[in-house]
Amino acid sequence: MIRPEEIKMSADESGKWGMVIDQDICTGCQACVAACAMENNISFVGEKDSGYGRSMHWIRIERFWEGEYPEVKMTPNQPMLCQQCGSATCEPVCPAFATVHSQAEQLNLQVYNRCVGTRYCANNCPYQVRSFNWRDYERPEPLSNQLNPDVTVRRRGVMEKCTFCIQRIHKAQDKAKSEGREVLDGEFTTACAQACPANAITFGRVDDPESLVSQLAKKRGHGIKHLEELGTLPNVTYFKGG
Amino acid sequence: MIKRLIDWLKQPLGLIAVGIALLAVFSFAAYGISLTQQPPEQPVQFPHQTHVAFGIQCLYCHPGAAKGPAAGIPSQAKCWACHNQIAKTETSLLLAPLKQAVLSGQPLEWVPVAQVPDFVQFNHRAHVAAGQNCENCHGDMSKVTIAENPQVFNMGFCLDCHKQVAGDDHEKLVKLVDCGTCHY
Amino acid sequence: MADHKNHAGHAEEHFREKHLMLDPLPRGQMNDMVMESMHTTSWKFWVVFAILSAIVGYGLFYSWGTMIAEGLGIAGVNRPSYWGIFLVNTVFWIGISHAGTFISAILRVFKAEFRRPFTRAAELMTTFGLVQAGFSVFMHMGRVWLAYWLMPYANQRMLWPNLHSPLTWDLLAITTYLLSSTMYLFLPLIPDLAMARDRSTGWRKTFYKTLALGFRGTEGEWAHLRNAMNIFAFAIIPVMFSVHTIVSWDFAAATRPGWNSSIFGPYFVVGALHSGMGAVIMVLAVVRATMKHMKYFIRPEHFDAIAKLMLIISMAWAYFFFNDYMVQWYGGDKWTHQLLHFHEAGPLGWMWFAMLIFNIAIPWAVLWNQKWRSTPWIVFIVGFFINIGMWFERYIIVPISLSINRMPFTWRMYEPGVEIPLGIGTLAFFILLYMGASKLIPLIPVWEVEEGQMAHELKKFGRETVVSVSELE
Amino acid sequence: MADNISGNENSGSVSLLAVFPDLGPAADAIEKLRDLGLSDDQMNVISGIPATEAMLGRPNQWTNVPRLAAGGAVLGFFGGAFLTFVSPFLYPVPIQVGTQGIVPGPPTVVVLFELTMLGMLLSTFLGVFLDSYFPNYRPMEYVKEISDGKIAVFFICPGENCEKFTKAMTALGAEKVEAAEVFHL
Amino acid sequence: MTDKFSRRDFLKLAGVGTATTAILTGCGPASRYVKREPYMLMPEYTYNGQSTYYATTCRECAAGCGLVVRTSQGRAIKTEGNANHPLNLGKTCARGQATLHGLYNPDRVTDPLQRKRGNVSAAKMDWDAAIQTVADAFKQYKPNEAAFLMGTSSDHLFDLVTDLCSRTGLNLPVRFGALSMFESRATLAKAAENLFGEAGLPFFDVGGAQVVFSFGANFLETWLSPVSYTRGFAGLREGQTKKRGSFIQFESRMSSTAGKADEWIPLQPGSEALVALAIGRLALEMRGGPLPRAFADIDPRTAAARSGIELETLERYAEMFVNSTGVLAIPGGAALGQTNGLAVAEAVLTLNAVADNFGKQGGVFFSPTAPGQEKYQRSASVKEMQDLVQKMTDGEIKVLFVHGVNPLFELPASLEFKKALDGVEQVISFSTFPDETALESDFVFPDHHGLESWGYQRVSTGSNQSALSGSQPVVSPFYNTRSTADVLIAAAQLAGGDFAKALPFKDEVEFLQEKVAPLLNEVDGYFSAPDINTFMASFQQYGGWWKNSDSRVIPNTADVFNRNLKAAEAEFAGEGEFFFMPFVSPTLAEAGANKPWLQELPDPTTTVMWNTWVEINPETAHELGLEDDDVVKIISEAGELEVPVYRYPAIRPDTIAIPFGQGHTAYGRYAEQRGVNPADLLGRHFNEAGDLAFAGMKVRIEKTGKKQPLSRLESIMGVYGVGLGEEH
Repeated sequence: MIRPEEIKMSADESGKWGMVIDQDICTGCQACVAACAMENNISFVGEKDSGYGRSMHWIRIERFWEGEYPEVKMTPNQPMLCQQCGSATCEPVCPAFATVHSQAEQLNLQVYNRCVGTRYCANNCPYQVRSFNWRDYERPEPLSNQLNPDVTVRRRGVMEKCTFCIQRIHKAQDKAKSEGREVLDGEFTTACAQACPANAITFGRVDDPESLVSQLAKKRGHGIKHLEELGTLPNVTYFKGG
Repeated sequence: MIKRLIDWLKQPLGLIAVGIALLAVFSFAAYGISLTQQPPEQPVQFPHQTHVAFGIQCLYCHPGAAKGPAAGIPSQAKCWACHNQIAKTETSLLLAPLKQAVLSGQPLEWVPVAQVPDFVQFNHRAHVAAGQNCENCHGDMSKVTIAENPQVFNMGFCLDCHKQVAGDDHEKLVKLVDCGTCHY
Repeated sequence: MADHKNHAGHAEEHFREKHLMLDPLPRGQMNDMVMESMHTTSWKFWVVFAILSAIVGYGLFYSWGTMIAEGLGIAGVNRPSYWGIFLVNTVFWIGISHAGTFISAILRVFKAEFRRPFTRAAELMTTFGLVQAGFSVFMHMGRVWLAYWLMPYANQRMLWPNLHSPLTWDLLAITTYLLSSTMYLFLPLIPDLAMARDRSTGWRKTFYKTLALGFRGTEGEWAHLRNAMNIFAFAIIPVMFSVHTIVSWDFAAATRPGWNSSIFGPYFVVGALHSGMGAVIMVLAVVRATMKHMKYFIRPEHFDAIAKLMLIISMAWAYFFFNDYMVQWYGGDKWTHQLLHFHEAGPLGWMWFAMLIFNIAIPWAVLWNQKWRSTPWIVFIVGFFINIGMWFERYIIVPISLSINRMPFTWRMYEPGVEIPLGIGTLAFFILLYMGASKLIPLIPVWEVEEGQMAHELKKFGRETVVSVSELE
Repeated sequence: MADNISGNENSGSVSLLAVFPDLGPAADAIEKLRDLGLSDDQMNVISGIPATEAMLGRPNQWTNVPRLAAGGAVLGFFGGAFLTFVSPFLYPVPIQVGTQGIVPGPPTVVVLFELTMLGMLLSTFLGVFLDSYFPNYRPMEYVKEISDGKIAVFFICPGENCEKFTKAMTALGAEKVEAAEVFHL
Repeated sequence: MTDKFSRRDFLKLAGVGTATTAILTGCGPASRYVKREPYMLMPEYTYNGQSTYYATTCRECAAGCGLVVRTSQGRAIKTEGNANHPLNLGKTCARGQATLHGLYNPDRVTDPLQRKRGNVSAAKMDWDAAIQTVADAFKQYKPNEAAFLMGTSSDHLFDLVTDLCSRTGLNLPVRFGALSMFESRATLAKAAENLFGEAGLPFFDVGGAQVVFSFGANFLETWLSPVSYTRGFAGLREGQTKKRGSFIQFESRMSSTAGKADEWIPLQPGSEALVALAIGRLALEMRGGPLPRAFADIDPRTAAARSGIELETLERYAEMFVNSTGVLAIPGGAALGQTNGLAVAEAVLTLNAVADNFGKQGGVFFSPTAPGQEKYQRSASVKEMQDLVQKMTDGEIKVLFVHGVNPLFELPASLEFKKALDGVEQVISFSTFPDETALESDFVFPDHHGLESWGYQRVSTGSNQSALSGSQPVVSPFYNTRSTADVLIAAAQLAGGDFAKALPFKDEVEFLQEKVAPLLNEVDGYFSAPDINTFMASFQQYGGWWKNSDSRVIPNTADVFNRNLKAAEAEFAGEGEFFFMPFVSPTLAEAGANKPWLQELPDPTTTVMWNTWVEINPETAHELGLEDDDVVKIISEAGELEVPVYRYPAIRPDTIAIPFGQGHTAYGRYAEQRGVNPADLLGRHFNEAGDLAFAGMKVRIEKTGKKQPLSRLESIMGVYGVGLGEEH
């Protein structure tokens, strides 16, 4: 047992893993969405459910319109994914401790096997990035051969969300450890960042000032964090550009 | 009728009968539970102790344990490499399934013994690298034929060891008991 | 008993007609009336019972079973309305359950004498309403078979529930409330069960004998019972308030526009009483109309009294509603404004107006008139509208408010699916339980009525004869 | 305790049950019995309504219910305190949710309140059972008229003088005075 | 990434992984009596539970992006971009990611089949009989009675068939793909030929430019090589030149490419050439000096009037040409798919001359030809396809081999390919999937999926380097399929004679080795090797072979200014009041509809999933009394179809647009009976280069009174304010 004063409060910290997303060069091509689905064994839900707000995308690309024809403009594509908040509103409301803060990785964890499906976390997520397994979505044979063995396959009644590809984090850490070194910046990245043809997504250590994400954030300077005013301490920085 | 039955059951003899019935139910349940703990039927009654006695290292057949998440079952080619040089292979009834499988090119269908649920991401490599011996979890293979689980692989088993290994190192403890270390 | 009649000998005839308490019958006769009301069962009862059983079987158990097997996909919940009618019904049933406690505890504490004949009828609603609330909240869980994980016990891994979560408080509060309201239903029932025991044979005898626990009515038994009932009457009031307050915190504690409001606690409590009183008056009207001898026990004066309470509560609800609306309208951020606008002008804007009409306009228009208040069918209709209105209120708070959040890209309407049979199933189950109970449990607490009749007398002040009550305890 | 005095157990004495139609005569009867030399713990009143001790002129009934309630409340409070203050620290590393403290402030109050109330109400309920020896299905002295509103005064006459007691009771308006029927409840 | 050699004996792996069954039980209790099959023979480099990575080439389109496929226990788990590959530098598009859903699709053709045409049911055959059938077809018919219709990938099979045909006198194979139809590649090549004297695919250095004018080129979606052009776009924005470059798109409908533009100019369809020339002329006038012949005839005022663009706007753009360096103009997409497409292509390419960017950073180059390739080989234009169709209809073709293309779906219905098939005695399809054409074939001899196949693909554009992208099987074949190259080789051997001589190979790999052998002598390669076996090993390890240096070709621009340019406006066929604009779905493209996760990807502009929609300007919809999800009938001279409305705010009021990609009648459970195919509306109209004038139709709209809710990811309330109630 340890004493409460030893518990780190992430409010005082900057988080560990973070992302920088450049909306100016995001073309909305959906490569990240597909990559995420393939990496993380995300179910597809079919036409009816996906049109009824039940699609399981862990990352979605939002776009709005400004102005009227012919002066109409598409707002910069905005990939929206779990912001891995430092002070996440989803966490305290789970009655079963199924969504908790990882103190080792400073991520929001969703522990599938502990989830009982009250969906309170999803209601309380200001970013609306959690998706719920409304059914046991069919994955006809032999599609299951594609499933990533590093990621749990979720069944009905379980909440899920972007994990910042924690399986890749662990794999990289394991590899680094086996080689007796620290994880290098850029040694691995999330599936979305890896696929992005425009390199609009950069992933890395935000607590390391030398990392590419920190450098990018510094270079671009005027990044925004969504709904920061709610005090959620999100770890994804957006650059609108333009 | 029912009243008479109840009255009879209140007799000492009836009480004994009730006791015996309850005992039977409990033993049946216990037997059922113990059945689930028996090592499953395997295609080959693989004698682990014989192989260990020959001085074959665990990692010779299960090399994945040192390299990655899964220890793995050896390929039949690996079995055959030794066994086709052993005369007993031709005669032994025990080895007939192996011979048949190799010759017919059909894989043997082993039944996994040591398993964690799918929502647990277990990595052998990290555990071997941390100095854990195989028998810490899988028991002493020099004493069993078909592999058995000496303990149930539940979260308590994992966590107890993790806590013990972390000791006073707080940072290590945080890492080792983090939900996200195993569940994602 | 005859003495009491003599005491009242000077009273005006109409007082006796009007007041149950001034129209005493011998205890034995009242006992017989209550027993007879339980024993008399027409074929209509069984027809209704069978229909309701079928509805419960399909609506509740079959539909729920299907939903457990197939997942919540067959319901209408979606992103962003992760909670749908399930939570609407939960709040609604917890609201209904507030009436029983309000009547039997608060009115007992304040010695409102008109409560006496129908405390039991109201308490039954509390317990049965909470059962439905439990059904509704468990239904909405994605993996209800693991619901026991929410109980405060340490599992094999020493994982306790998260005490930060309003849902955990909810579970504790609802459990507390369900247990205590059941106990509070049972304690005053013991003497009546003893009475029924003394007057029945066969399986009913066994049933009542078992439940009466061997109660005789010795001084000690009465003293313990009285003490306990007093403690309950006082202690269950804060529990009742806390339950609905905590239910409101499920919403108010969330960082959502429209929900994050500090007035939600009392607003919900008053709303609960509003729908609860409406439901009590409906139940009483039905009981009075359908069960034998109930016209003696439940009289227009009781409807009058409850209806007065309804009017007051309706005003209080209007006050809290406006209070919430005003603050959100004035100080809310853009999302809150969007939500308020959506409530009124969105696709279900009619519901918002219907809510105001049913909850405010109709009670205010009808219940000021004593004659109307005293007419069971009129107050029945008012109660019905209030319940519809309050259900709408919860519908507006849960799925409609969930449709609007801070991510406009995800806004979406909610269309109920299997929630409808499930919801109807809970309603049918509530009625079914109540019907069953009305045939098994003395609906009228005879000893309380007798006690009240002993305490009441007519007294002359100058030329005027007035009712006077002695404090017996 | 008065509830449990039983003629059957005191061989040589007789239990009598005098049934009165109303409170007043019953109170008088108790006064009379006292005059006739019976102590308060040798008699009891069985009634269909909660007649208070004051109405009957009886000493105050001892009841443990309030004390048990208080005890239960304390237990409940400690149960709540265990959940809120202890259980979060039973993990190897306390689980962190959001940036709330390991022991959150206001939620603690909620949990403490609910569990205190639960403890109190449960123990009150159990207190009735304990104090009244519920459930109790053994044969007891009883007449069915009691649930019809009659007041029964139950007393033990010390054997030889029973006639005297019966007369006194009848004089005071007892509808019947008889050896207490052992009633299989 | 670990680089591992693949070995032939890898294919002999019998063991399928352990984890599949375990994973299927999901979060539930692990099933205790799972069976695990060990490898029969485990490759040395494999460890249980560890992933092996194989480099190969994506076959979802013809671009030829390099992939690294993560496999585990013999199953392909994830595709990732090959970071060494010069075309995509480690990146992929969504289709490349979803290629696994093609590999493990539940509806693949599992065995060789014989069927009565049009029947869904079919009899299974064995491969010997199948090869015999092919051999018989070779022998039975005269050489000019056999025809090969092939898709745009993969190139090695095309080479093999070309060798076979040229050595035996069979008709040379025809290549076609709907993507190249919508890209109007023939037009682009023809324009380049006219301007620079050499047919080839121009390479537009978007990344190095500062201002990009795109005339309809949807280079961020499916055009030529979307992955590499997207990288270029990122370069434009991030400013390789330290300045955020601007991007102006001329297009009647805002595509997702146009959505990224700083300015989207919804010009009058068909006036692109006018606009390009007008800008050029205005720029040249500002710069002073004599007007070259190319720009002499254009009147900017007329151009402004005809295109609906303000003259001031054109002048502003002209100023950009004068004042900026690195100005680039790209012709493409629907602008070329009009009757004046060639004129547009020439005008826009000529506009680059005003910026004088040929062969310079941010300018126009010729794409390097792939190693071993003499000159750019383009796939057939629709006009050339029409010739083939005519020959088939006339009964000149007796046996048709189809591979890698689904003409019944991809060709406009007005070409009547179905009718033409009736004139062919024997149709043999090598389709992996039960697509429409396979359903109308007599035989289906399924090829492996791309990830199970050997091969190579020439990178024809998008890369600075001359590159040959290599394929190798990353998993053993999942079904009883066989490589078409192997089938053809075996059939040729069986047929004997010229056929056996034409393909004197043991198998496909030997053929590949022969084809890549000349690269052994090339210098400046990414790797070199002393012998062919070592070379092949590296070829597999790195996923191809490419030159290290920039091998783009600078076009010969001597005559560019001095040509007469026609500033013709497009003609539109049909009576309707709406310009019809079909466009390729950026997520599905021509062959993605069978992959469930591609169906579930929201369209970048409309966020619609799993269906087809018609985009109509909200104003127009209002006038027509149409709401979202109302099903309308679109009628062209060639056909009609019913499709739900999407009120799209960024489309000209006189234009409607429908994505191409859905509307399959076969092609597996995820594609069938879903949406409509806009190609059904296209008539037989061509531009001067023979490409289909797919954007040259006019159509009518009729209400049907039906509703069909479109599945959108976006909220119609939150994005469009529909259903939120009137404003206060």
